[in-house]
Amino acid sequence: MYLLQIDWWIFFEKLILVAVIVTTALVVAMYSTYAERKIAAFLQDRRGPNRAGPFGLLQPMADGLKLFMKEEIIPMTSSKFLFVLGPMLAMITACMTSAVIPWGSTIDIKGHQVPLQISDINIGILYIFGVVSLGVYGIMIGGWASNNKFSLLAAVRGASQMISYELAMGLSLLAVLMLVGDLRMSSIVNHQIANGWNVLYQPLGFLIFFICALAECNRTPFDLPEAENELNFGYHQEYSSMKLGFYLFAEYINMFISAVVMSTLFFGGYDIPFVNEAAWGNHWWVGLIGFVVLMTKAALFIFLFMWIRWTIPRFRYDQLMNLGWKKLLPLALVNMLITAVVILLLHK
Amino acid sequence: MPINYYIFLSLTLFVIGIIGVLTRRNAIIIFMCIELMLNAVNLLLVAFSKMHYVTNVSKVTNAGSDGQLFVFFIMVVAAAEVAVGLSIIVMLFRNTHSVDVNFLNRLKH
Amino acid sequence: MIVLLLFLVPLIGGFLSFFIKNDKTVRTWALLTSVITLLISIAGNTFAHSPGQLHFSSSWLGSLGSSFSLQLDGLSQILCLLTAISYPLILVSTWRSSYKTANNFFALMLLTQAGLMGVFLATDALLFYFFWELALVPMYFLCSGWGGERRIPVTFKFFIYTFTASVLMLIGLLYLYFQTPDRSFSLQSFYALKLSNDTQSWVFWLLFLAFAVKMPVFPFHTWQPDTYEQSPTAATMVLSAIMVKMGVYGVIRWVLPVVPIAAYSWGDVVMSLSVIGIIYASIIAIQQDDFKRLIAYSSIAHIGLMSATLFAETKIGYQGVMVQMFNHGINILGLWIIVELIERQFGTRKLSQLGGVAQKAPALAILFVILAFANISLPLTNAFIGEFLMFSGIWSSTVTHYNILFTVLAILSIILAAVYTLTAVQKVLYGPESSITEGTKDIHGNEKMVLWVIVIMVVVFGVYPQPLLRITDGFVDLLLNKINVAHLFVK
Amino acid sequence: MFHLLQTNVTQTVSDASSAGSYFPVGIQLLFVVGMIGFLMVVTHLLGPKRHTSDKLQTFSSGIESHGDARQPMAIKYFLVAILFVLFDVEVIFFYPYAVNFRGLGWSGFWAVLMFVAFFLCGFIYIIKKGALDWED
Amino acid sequence: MNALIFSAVSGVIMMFSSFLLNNKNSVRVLAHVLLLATIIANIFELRGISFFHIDTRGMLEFDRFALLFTLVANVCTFAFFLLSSRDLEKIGNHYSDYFSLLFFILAGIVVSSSFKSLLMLFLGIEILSIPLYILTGSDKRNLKSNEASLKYFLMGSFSTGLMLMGIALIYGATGTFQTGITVAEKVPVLLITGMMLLLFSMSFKVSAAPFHFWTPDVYDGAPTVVTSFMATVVKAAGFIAFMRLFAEEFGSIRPEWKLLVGIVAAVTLFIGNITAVFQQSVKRMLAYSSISQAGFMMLAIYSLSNDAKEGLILYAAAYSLATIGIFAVLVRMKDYTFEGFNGFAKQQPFLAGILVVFLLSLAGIPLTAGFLSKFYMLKATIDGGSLALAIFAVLMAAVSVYYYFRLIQSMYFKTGNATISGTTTGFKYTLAALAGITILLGIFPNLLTNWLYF
Repeated sequence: MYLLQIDWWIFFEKLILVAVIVTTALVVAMYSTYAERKIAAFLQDRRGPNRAGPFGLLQPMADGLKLFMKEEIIPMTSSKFLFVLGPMLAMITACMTSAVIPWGSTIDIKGHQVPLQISDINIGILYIFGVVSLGVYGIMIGGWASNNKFSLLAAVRGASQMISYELAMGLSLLAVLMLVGDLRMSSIVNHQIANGWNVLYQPLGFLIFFICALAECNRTPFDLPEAENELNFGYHQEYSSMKLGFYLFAEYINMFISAVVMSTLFFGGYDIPFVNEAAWGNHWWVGLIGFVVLMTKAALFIFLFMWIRWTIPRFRYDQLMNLGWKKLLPLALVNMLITAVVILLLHK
Repeated sequence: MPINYYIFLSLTLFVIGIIGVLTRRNAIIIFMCIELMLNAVNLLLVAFSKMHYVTNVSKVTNAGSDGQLFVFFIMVVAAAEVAVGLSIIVMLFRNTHSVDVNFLNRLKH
Repeated sequence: MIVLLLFLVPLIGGFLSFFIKNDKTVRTWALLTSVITLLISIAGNTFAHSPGQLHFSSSWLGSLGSSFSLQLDGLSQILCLLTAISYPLILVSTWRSSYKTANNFFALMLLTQAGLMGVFLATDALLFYFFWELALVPMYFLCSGWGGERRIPVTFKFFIYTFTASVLMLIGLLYLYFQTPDRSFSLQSFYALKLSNDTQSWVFWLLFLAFAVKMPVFPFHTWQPDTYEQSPTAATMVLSAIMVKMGVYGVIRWVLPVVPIAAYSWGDVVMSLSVIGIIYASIIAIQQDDFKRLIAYSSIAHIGLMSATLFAETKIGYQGVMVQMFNHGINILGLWIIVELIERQFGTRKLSQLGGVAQKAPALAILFVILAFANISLPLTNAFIGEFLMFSGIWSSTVTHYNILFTVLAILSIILAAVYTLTAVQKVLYGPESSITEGTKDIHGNEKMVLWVIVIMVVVFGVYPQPLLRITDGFVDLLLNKINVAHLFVK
Repeated sequence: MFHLLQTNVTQTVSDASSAGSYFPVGIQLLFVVGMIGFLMVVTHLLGPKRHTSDKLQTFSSGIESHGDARQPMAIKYFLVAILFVLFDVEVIFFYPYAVNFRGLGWSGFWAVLMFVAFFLCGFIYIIKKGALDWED
Repeated sequence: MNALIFSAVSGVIMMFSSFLLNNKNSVRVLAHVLLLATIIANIFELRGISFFHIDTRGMLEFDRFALLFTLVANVCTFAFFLLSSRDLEKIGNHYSDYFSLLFFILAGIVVSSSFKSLLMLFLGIEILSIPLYILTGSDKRNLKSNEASLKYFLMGSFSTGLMLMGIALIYGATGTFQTGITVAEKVPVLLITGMMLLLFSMSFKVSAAPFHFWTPDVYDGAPTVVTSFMATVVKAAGFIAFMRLFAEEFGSIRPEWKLLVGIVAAVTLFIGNITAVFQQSVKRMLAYSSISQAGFMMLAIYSLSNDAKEGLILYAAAYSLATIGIFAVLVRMKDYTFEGFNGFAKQQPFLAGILVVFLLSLAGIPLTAGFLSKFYMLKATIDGGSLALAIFAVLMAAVSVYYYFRLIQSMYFKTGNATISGTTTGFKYTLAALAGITILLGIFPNLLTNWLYF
């Protein structure tokens, strides 16, 4: 058996990296809920959670604990297996996305090169797309398994919304790929370190991508699947305890990941603006600084998401679909073609 | 891994697909089995493509690339078939409220 | 050129007939066409002897190795003459039969004639096959469209039988085509073939089957009585007077010279079958009450004799066959006319219901009796010449060891023929009048004229057969030459 | 025999064009599935279990639910799904182009322009046909 | 290339014509004009003038065989348009879309008849099949149409799967998709397996037994107009592709498959003919007859000679014209059973006469194109060395006479009141022209086959 001839060092290295990154994502997601409530309170001139711990900082823990301890209800008319599978799938896909994101530059630990990236596969960006697309299954299966008209309707809505925006998202990315000429996440970042951030060259592309990211994460103004006033609670209204928690969590993880992806694709990833980090050498703290920088950028995006949530009202469904299909899709296509022409012209 | 592993894997998938097509009654499952067959082929083509690349890389430029090209076309055609097939199944479902293919026997009379 | 006209005149006349809606006009037109054909045929037989007039060849389907070539030699002459003579007679004698959509009827009749002429003239195998089917298809429509009550299944059986056999013949011809060195369907190339004995055997059966069905030879005859019975009289006349000769013709033209060894080795089998057929058909005929069926079975017996003689391979026999083909056509035509007259007048063909016609219809009686004599082949009738020659032919045959047995059995058929024919004559003409035959009227007009013409021919060729023998003399020599050469080759 | 997946993992994990680079992804998948499965089991064990028949009904704002929820719904959703499949595959075609377009130059551009033209043909067609109209 | 681009663009134009033209008549006229333009463009290419110069990288080769078949297919389609385009209206509202689908099918036919690469074979077959799935189910409210469509779709995709696996295995064995492989003495097992799979899947597509079982149901269930098209032009195209595939790709391993193809041909002939005999509906009879005719066309693949090539083209033309003609009348009949035709000749003598020509042609009676095409097949078969197969084939042809003539009997010799609606003078003249072509080709096949060489 060839497969067992594994270099165990690399196995543990990757395992630790995975654990760190997944935990980070979970923690960030947890505190996103806190941030969401705090920001909502701030924008609405309230105080938000402030009892559990200082400034209510322990509130997410309390919430999580509560979800853990709640009674688990699986409605009689539902499909049991799918009912359990749905939230797990949502969670798994949310956690898997982070695998190809470069969290920082390669660091040197006692002569051993450790990249702060779980895997630098050569079709990184397609991997992200693929895994994100799978997220639809979580929603769809959950809504279907519940056997509740509202859930099902919400799930179908959510699914068709997500797939619709995926088209425009994919097209808007093309222009970035044309600039970089590679699908690997690391080369996208390196290209930006060398040539400046993509957002400078692709403002329109970024805008489209950003809007699509909002829709993909079911964030306001595109949170149609969870439109409380139309659909009770959305596709997960039959869920309780940690299964509900998974759905909610998955959404926040997705938000975090999309913030990271946007930072990586358009805002230089772990690149610090106006600074030439390469000159600092190959120390372990350089990688950490990169990581912090990336997290900062992501935090800004998360803040933007939340700001938008409390600023812009929800779309109507037909408006949503029209925006996605009839405006963003052609716009992204045109953006791609223009980019191609310009690059070809400059190239000659 | 030797190429035979790939051949066996995709043939297995393919045969599973065939058995599914021949034995299942639900149109959607039959349809999924057909997709499974197509994907088994895709897998095999990519494996062969790599194999021919390895053997011919010194002799031919773009050795084995046509196999991957073929996969693209299969994907496109599969997508078109999905579109048409799902439309047909939905159409039928709206008329009969069933996706069981047993009814197909009715045509014989 | 004459050969082409022989085929083209009925063809074009037939096509035009489709568009003539008036009943009288179309009859006249058809008659006119057939008379012209007759004139051309006579011209071909008498004063046209230059090869340019008796041959026609034009390139057609060259890529398939086939050409449009026609030829009027002795064998063709006699059969074309038969066809050409029969048609006016048929048309005149059935002048009073009324047909729905007469234009289609006459058009199909003429198309059949064109097909028949083509079959007798073609010297290219593929062309031969074309004409073979061209004669068959309109005939099918004729029988199915205007026949009796059970016409549809009966004629369909006829068609399927013939068609199946003919496609097998096609395969046989195709196989021969592939054996020719120049990849050609022409008769000459086929004659030049030297095939192995085994090959000859099954090619023989492929080809012979089609002709055997058409003639018909004993086990393949089942379609015939029904078809004769159910077809409209005019079509029956064409079928029995001319079409069955296609089978005989086919054997002479396409089987004997092409696969002589097989013809030799299978000769006994075929002759046995034929002789069995003769006896069998005659016995059945004796038991028949339906006049049409009686004549049908009698026809099987007569044809059986011809097919037996074909494989005796003697000159005298072949001459007999040639003459008899013509004479049998004429005779049976006359008999059908009689049947038609009786059926039209009395509304039945059942012999048991008829009787005492002779007294009220003397002319009919005389003509009927003469034709009956011809059917029994009494001396001084034309059939006597043919049958006598054929008996002598079988008797003197050197290719079979059973020649005497065959001859004796075959001659038995004359006695049997006398039994059934004379019984029919007696039942119809003599005896007590039945309720049906009370108001019998004699024949007159065109039927009478036609019957007289036929009877005159019966008698004339009965005492002076030389013209017919002369026509075929040269051909028979050639034929025997080919077959005998092959026998030498065997040894 | 052809060793397609070279199993010297250390080398191949960092080699992006090798199947070995998916090895860490596999590790992550195992990790994540394990973690989530564990959490599922834990929450299953921790929570109280006091089922009543009312509780096990489907919840729809207190209104009694009627019949099966899985009934045919608006065809529009199916339509979107089907269109997505088609267009998504067309989008996939752009990816190899986008990566290689510098090498393909103008000739490649014209080819892609033609492809885009067909893409647009289909796009305009579905819009004209009203496949994307939601107010009816 | 001309025909390919013309028909593809025509398809797109027809797609949009419904937005620009609000009148069904103008849509129809447009379709006719576009098809005519395609035909003319194709004739130009046959005469050596190609309007487009596109590098197909050796994947397509527009040789005379392909071009001629394209011409035949287009002309038959044109006849189909002339005869039946009005009946397309009855299926549903998307009139112009049906035309565009038909044009796409034509494009698929061009690709599948001129491929030089297995990729193009696959694409051609699919371009041709997928619109057919839609057309089969285009009568949306009719359950039979729906079911036929689903069945056709599932069977078609299944056979596509087989085909792809076959192609993949061949690729594995040879390393190329281009046809014209050369094999060493020992034929690789992958190649043999691939060849078998391709044989099966192509048999599926052309409904050769034992893979024919979908055919009668699908042909019966589909709207009659569509059946008319798919049973003729499309099926013929399948055979052209089949022949090209086996001549060019597997020509070098002929001993491996010859017997198998022979058996398939014989079984197809047998099953098609015998089951056709028992049908009561003319439509189903034609479905089975299409299977039996497929058996005859299989003979061309069995023998793979020049004769077979010429014959296949002729067969395609003869069979398509005759069947399209019969279907055009059948569509307008009230009753599709044999009894429904009783007394037809009395009421419509002209149409009945023409139908007889078509039926004779299908039955293979001389002086019709049907005979000569069968003749070519037999000739090729005997040349290919199997007299037994040829004999079996003609016996089956004799069986086929039974059911074709049954229709003739109904029309001519049985009394009844067959009802037909909407026969215009133009319709009759078009049918008469088709009958004329059938007879003309039956007498001078060179008019068609010579195009292969000059």
